[in-house]
Amino acid sequence: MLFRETEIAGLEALLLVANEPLTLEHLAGILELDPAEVVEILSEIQARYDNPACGFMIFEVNGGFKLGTKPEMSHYIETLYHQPTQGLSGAALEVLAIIAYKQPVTKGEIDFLRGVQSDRALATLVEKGLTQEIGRKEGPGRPIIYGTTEQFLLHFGLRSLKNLPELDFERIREAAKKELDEENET
Amino acid sequence: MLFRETEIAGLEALLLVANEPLTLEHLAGILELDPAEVVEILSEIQARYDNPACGFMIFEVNGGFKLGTKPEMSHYIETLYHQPTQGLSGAALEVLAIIAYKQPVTKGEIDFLRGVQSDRALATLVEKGLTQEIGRKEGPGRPIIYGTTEQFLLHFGLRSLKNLPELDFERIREAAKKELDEENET
Amino acid sequence: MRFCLRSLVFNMEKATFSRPASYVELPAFHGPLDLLLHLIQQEKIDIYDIPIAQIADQFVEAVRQMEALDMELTSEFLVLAAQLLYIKSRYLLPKSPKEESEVEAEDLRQELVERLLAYRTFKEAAQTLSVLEVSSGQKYFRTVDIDEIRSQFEADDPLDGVSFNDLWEAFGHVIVRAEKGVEIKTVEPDDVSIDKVMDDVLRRVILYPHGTCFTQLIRGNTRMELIVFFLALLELLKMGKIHCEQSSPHQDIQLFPTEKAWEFTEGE
Repeated sequence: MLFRETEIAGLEALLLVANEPLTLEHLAGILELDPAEVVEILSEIQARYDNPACGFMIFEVNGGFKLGTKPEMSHYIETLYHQPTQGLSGAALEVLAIIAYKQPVTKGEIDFLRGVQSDRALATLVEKGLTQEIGRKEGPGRPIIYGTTEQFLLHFGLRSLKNLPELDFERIREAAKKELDEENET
Repeated sequence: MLFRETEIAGLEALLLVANEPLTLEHLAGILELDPAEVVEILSEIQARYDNPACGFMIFEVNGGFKLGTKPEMSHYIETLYHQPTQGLSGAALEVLAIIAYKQPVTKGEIDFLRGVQSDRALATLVEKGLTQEIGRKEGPGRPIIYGTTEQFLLHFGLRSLKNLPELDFERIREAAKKELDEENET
Repeated sequence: MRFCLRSLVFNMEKATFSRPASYVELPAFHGPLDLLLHLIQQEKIDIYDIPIAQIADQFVEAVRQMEALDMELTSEFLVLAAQLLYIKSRYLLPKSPKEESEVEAEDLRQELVERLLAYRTFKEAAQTLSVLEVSSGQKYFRTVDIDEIRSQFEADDPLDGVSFNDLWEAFGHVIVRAEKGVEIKTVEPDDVSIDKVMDDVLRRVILYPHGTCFTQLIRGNTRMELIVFFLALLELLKMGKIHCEQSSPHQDIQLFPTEKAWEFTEGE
C-alpha cells in the first residue's frame, strides 16, 4: 500500500482534527477514494496502532470513525486532568457539623447558631453532594430543611445516621475553653 | 526502548488529549520518568511520525510539546472544513509585526508607528487568536496593551519569541522614544 | 474635519506649488507613511536626505489621484500632506528670521525621517513574517473538550481526610463563637436588649443538648447585666423553650432545650 501513503497520512490528519466521528463516505469524498479503500486504510492504521508502544486507537461510533486513546492509557490522562480536591472551608465544616448533629435543620437555624450567614457554605455542601434539601418545615415561610446525604454516610463508613458517634462535648468544651482563653490573653 | 512501550504509548495519549502544549517536566511527572527520558521518547515518536504515511507532527512551542497535523495535510483539513485558509492581509501583518517585536504595546503606539488607524486589523488578529490583550498600561486612560499568543508562535513555526528574525532595534527604540515624548506632551 | 483638512491641503498647495509632480503608480497603501515610503523608494531618494519640496508635491499629487480613483482615503493622508507642505513652506519662507524657521523645518523633517525609518523596519518585519507564514505551512490541531474528559473520571471525595474529630472541632468553633457573644459584650449595659440576650442564652442552650450549667449561662460584669440575663432566662423558661433540672438542692441548675426551642428562629 506504499502508493497510498499520502491518503493514509491524510486520513490520520483528518481523524486528529475532526470533532465528530467521520463516516466512510465523508472520508472517501475528502480523500478521493472508494469507501472500500478507506476501509483498507483504516484497518492498516488500526494495525499500526495495535503496537503496544502506540497510545491511539480508532473507535467506531454511530457508523463514523474517530481517534481516541487506548483504554489502558486512562490513568495517565486522569493524572493530567486530576483536579486536586478543594478541601472544605472552615465555614463549610461548621455548617456540615451543625447539619449532621441537628438535622433536620433550616438555613435560618444554622445562621442563628453560627451567628453569621451560611449561604455560601451551604451551597458548597449541596453542590459537593454532602448535604441536601430534604423537605420544608411547616410554619411561616415554609423554609427548606437540610440533612446529610448518602455520600456523607459513605465517607464516614456509617450505615445510617443512628451510627453517628455522639458529639464529644467534653473535648469540644475543653478545646473551646482553650481557644477562648488564648484569645483573651492576646 | 522496547521496555518503555507503556510510557511511549502514554506520552502519545497525553499529547492527543491536551489542548495546551505539555512541558518536559509536566510529562516527566505524569509518566514518572526523567525529563531526559521524555526527550528520548519524544524524538522516537517524532521519528515514527516522519514516515510519509503518517499525518502527525510534534510541535515545540515555549518549551511545550503539542500534537498537530503535518503542513502537507492542510488541504485535506481545508476540504473537511470547507474553507481554504487565507493568509493574513498586509495591514494585519504590519500590525502583527509591530506587536510581535514591540510587545507589550498599545493600539495608540501601533497607530503612531503605522501612521494610520489599526482597529480592524487588530480586531482580526485578536479574533484569529494570534494576539491578545495582556493587560492595561499604567497612566492616563489606562489603555489596553497587546501581546502575541502561543497560537502566533505555532502559526509562524516559531519555538519561542526569541526565534523571531532579528530587526534593526536601534531604529525602533528611537521611534519609541519620540512617541513617548509626544504622549507625555498631550 | 475631512473636508476642512482637504481644503487646507489644496490651498497650501496652490500657494507653494513650484513644479509639476511626476506621475506615480498607485498600489493600495496601508497608510500615508506607506505611500511616502513608496515615493521615496520609487525616486531612489536617500531617506536621510529627503528633498522635501519635491516629495511634498509628489505626495499631494498622489493623494489627488487616489481621490480621483475613488480609493479609500483616510484623514491621515491629508494630515501628512498638510505636514509635508508645512515643512516645505518653512524652508521656502523668505521673510521672518530665516534661521529660526529653517531650524524648525529641519526638526520636523528629522522627526518624519525617524518615523519613516521605524515604519520601514516594521514593514520589512511584516514581509519576513509573511515569508515565515508560507514556509512554516498551515497546521491544524485537535480541540479537546476537557470537561468531557473529566466527566469520565470519578469525582474525588470532597471529605478527603476529614474525620469525626474535624467535625467536632468545627462544632467547637460554633460554640466558641456563641460563648464569646461578641455583640452582647460590646453594647452598653443600659442598652442591652432582652431580645439579644435571649438569643445569646438560647443559642448556647441549643448547642449543648446535654445540658448547660446555670452559672455558665448567666454572664455579665455588672449587676445590671446579670439581672438582664436572669430575666432572659426566666422569659425563655416561661415560653417553654428551655427547661431546667436540679438533681439536688445544692447542685448547679442544668438547662436543656425543649422541642419548642427552634420556634424562636422561625420568624427570621
